[in-house]
Amino acid sequence: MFDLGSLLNLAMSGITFGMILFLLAAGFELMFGVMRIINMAHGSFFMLGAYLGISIARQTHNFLFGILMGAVSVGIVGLVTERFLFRRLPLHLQQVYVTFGIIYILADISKWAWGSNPYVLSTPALLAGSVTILAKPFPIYRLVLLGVGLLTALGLWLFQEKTRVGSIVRAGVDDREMVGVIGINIKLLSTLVFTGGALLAGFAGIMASPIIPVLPGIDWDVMTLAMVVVVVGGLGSLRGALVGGLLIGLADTFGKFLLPQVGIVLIFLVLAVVLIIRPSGIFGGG
Amino acid sequence: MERIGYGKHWPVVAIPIVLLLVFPQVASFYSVILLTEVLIYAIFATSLNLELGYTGLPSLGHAAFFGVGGYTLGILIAKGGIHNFWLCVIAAVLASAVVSSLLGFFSIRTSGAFFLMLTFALAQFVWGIAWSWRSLTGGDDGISGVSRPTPGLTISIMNEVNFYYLVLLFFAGTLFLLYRICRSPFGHVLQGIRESETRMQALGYDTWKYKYVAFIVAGTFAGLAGALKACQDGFVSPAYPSVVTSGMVLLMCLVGGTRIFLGPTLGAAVVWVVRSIVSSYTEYWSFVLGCILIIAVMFAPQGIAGYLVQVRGLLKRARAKS
Amino acid sequence: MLINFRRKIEVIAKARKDRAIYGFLRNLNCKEEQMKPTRLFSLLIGALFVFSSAKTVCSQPASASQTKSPIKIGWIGALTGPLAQGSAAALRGSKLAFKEANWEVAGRKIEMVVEDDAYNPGVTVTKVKKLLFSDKINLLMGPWANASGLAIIDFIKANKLITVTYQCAQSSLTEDKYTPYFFRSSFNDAGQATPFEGWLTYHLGYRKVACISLDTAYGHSCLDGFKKSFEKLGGKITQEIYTPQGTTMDFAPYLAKIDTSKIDLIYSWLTGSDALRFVKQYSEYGYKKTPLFGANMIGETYLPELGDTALGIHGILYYVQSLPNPENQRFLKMYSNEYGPELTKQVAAFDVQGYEASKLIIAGLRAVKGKVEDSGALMKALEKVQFESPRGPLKLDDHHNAVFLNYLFRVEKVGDRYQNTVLKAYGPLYQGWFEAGFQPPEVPVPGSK
Amino acid sequence: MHALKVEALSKSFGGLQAVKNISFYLDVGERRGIIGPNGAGKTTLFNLVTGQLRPDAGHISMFDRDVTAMPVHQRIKMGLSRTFQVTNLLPNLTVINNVILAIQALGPTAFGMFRPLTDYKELYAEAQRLMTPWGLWETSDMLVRNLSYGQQRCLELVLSIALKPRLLLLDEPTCGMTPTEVASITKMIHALGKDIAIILIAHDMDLIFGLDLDSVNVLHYGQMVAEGSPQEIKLNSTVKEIYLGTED
Repeated sequence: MFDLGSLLNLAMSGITFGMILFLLAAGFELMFGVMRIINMAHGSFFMLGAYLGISIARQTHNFLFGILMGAVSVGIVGLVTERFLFRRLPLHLQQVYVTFGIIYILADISKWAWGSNPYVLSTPALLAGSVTILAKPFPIYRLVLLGVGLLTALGLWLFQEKTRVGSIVRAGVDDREMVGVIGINIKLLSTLVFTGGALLAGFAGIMASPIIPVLPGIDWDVMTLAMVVVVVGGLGSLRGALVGGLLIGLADTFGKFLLPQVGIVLIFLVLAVVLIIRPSGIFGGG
Repeated sequence: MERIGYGKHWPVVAIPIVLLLVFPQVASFYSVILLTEVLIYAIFATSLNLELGYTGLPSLGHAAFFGVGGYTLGILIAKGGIHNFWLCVIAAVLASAVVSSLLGFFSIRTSGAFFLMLTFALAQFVWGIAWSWRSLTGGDDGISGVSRPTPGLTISIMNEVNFYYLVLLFFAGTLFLLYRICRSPFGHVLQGIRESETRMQALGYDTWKYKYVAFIVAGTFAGLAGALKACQDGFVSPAYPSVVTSGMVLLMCLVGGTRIFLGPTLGAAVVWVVRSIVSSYTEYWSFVLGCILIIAVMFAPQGIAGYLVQVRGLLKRARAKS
Repeated sequence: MLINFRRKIEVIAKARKDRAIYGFLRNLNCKEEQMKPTRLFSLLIGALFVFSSAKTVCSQPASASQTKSPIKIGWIGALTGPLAQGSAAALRGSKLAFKEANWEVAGRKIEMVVEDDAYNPGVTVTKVKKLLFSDKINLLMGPWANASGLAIIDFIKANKLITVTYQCAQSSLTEDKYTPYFFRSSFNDAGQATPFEGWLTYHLGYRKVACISLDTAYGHSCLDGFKKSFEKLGGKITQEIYTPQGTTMDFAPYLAKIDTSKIDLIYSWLTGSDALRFVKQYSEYGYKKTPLFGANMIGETYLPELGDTALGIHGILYYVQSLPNPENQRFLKMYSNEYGPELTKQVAAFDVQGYEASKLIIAGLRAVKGKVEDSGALMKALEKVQFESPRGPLKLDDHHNAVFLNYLFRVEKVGDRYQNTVLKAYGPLYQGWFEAGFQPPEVPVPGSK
Repeated sequence: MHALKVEALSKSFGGLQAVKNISFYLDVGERRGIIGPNGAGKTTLFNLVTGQLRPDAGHISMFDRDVTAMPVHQRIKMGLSRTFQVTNLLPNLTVINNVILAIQALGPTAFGMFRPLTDYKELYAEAQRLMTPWGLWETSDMLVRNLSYGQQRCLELVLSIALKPRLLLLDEPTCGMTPTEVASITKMIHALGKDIAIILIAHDMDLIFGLDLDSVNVLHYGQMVAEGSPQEIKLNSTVKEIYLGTED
């Protein structure tokens, strides 16, 4: 049972799951980093992305288009939210409360639109099967997920390090006052960042949907996961999102494998431990 | 601000109390049950507001203590076979005090959004325990058969009206105590911390200590609310400490108004009645709640109570003119 | 009302203009240009109207000659929350039966008040109180969840409220917690259905089984019931794996625990999204060599989503859509006329359970000429009711629990459509049949030539 | 006995060295000004002394007691008190409550949970004594956020005095005020008891010479570049060039 093959297999499952969590948390971290807002509705964006993506993919019979549009349309939702709700709210906490209301609203809208049956995005044939690694079959789609996650991480890193907007984002993460001082349109920046964050959440949702069927209630579960990852990784740091995601992904996988009786408490145990050692998360400043 | 909800507004207190006393005599049986629930949630929300409105600590994990209170009472009655009402309630309150002092120790270090997430995560932990510790909590089946013990004086509280009066008693007591706390020096220190923690430190206050005590007090009263709810339902389930409950009570505070003492009570009434009524007509009740929250946050940062106070101010002004 | 709102808002808006006079008005950390609330308020009101007019308090127009007072039936289920899909299906079924009876029994109109308990037992208690004391119902249908059943059973007893549940399989409700006011037309999990699954699994020749079930009270009692018969007969359960309900995103680690070399069958009681995730990952991770059994796991609702991955999986349940008996065909036809072909494709056990619960009530009421007030007579009548349900012949035992046939089926692809095909039928099954040493005989599948 | 003794104090944020190896001491009752252009590390120095920031290196001792590791509130209890450059009050509380919170800070009553604050008459008397001279008593029922800027600065000072300090740190008490307001603040500082040691951060020289201080330190890029009596500083060449350098 503990042969190398199954261990590797487990590890890879954990990492791929961690990648989903990373995609999810990255958007969350971006939003917080620049706008100092906790987007409680992040799970709802995840859910919405999956629903929209699946519907579009089924209409157009085009897998990639579905994924693309799923993400983009959630980005648009984010844009609208930021533009018409947050702009009018001076306090960060008020914005948090609004995102909280959005959870309730999106939950019912999507229930009204898609009912309460679970939906699965059916992958094209060449991604459907599984390959054998050390005599253990491993789903191809998860490998794709792994690649996409790593690419996204790389992309975000390049964006942050190399582009001007990226440097602003990083600056925002470090010190938003300074951003204001060096004369950057913080409003525009916020809109961009929130849209991007929402888009990432939607992307996570649609990418995950072949493995994780979407149905009502998943928004709360996902929000919980996102929060745990972010708190563990440290608020406002993309590195934190990646490390936190992988850590929770692996902990979840191996925890279930080694001591299944712990069940749902497990990731919260991890969380508690991290917090006792480092109250501000692994990469959290201060 | 300071003045709002304070001062000598005795009618604000007296009239509702009279109404609450006569209510069961005139109203329908079900509305009594509904109002009992509202009162319990009012205790719950007001306790949260000690953190949220007065100390400025937005907690999304307050249901944890509600749950601890409920489960303690439920376990004592259904499994422990203890049928002394007061004993069970006191035990429940103490248990939630202990748990809140434990969770507070970790969460108080942070503030603002960080605090929100941390309380949320810690509450999820409590929920997870309630769900997985089957032998004690019965998992998601919860604990049934929590029969209401008699509070003495040979008064049976199985009768919903009597139970209503008992809850009303607790409600009045809780609000009185919390009101005194809010007006006391301690309460003002909390408000000071809400306004500017660095300033309070510069004045020589050990703010951590004050916040911690506030957190424990709030948790304790939340536990009382949970115990009463368990009594009413005759049942406890993991829904008690769930994030949905935390969200609901946060919603109540925000809708009612966090800077006004009676705001959360008002919010509890509005939210719970809306939820009960709307959910009888459509399964899309949470949509309505969501809209109410957003509208409240955007157009009434002081909540419904805030609006009422303003309207009163306007009336005063109108009278002054004429 | 809307007008009043508007006026109030205008007053306040005006007041905000001269903040200087009233200091405290400044505390509204809310900017001037935000004050266009009339639009949003009307929007909220609008939303309220739209959604409240949406559905569910349904008292259908009945035939002309109406003199007697209507019979009020309360229907409660988990219409929101993780199991909303099943509850909604059951509700459709229940309504269908009453519609069939034209919402009328013995000249008395039938009214139905629907309540949602959001899968929260506490709410169930409140809502049932509301139904009884506020809506003054004569009968109650439901609840859905086992926990909800446990939560209200004492209340039902104390208030002599005749209740017919269409699901709520918690075994003790019709065993040690038995009360004459509680009827169950669905099934009893650990005391009736799942022991049969164990019994049949053994008699199909499987000896070493790995079990995976939900970490909920329902999941545990299912597995216990299975174990009860299977191990008694001499089978061996190599692994018991419990997974959290709904929140298990990834089943890979659980699958990794299963050592396929040591077992000859995997048995699963997962439902809903968990079933979907599990079955998909079961085939992706190449476990298909080991046969997989499940009950609700492969209900027709999920077949379209599962696609090929579910092919060849076996199931043991008391209903599958493809049952050939005429009553089922009639039911499906009626269903499709009422709710359209799309929903009909998804008809599974839940829809039928809702339907037959209503059928039971109607039959009982007919027997007492609609005198619902005479609860004693009504209860006697309900006990005697026997009828042909879509899932085959149905009646109640002395503890008011359904007696029915069970079926072995397999997922097959017929044309471009996936379906559960019945292979064998057994029964009829009483609760506690296994303890009684009863051997369920194989019987011809109802309606088969 | 020294009111304050700072030894080789250093603090840096990321790359930026805000305070570089600063040492000085302050006698009981001594009044010292600290001047220097923006970003010279003046406020950082204050934050280190009060304990809002922890130093990277060096020692701080008050009244011959090492306080380097002591949390803010304990230092306050030892007789330290400060004002903030950026007004830092309790905006949504009334003026009177701001003052009372300051008065009771060191008293035993602060943890009282049952008696309403309004019952503590002695606090109100004390508050009146403190507020009346500066015309704040009339505004006592107003919310602080509704006070004029000048009044807020004045209150800032009153709060710090209410703590009965032995060592008072004033961070640009007059920054951004009209001449008349400056005058009143100067008056307040003059009125302080002679036994109170004061460190006063100022951006402009005039204030320094306005209130005959005993000595002046000049900070530049986190370093102490000059120390001496106001007169000496006035004539000091480096100081001149720093200021000429920064004026335009």
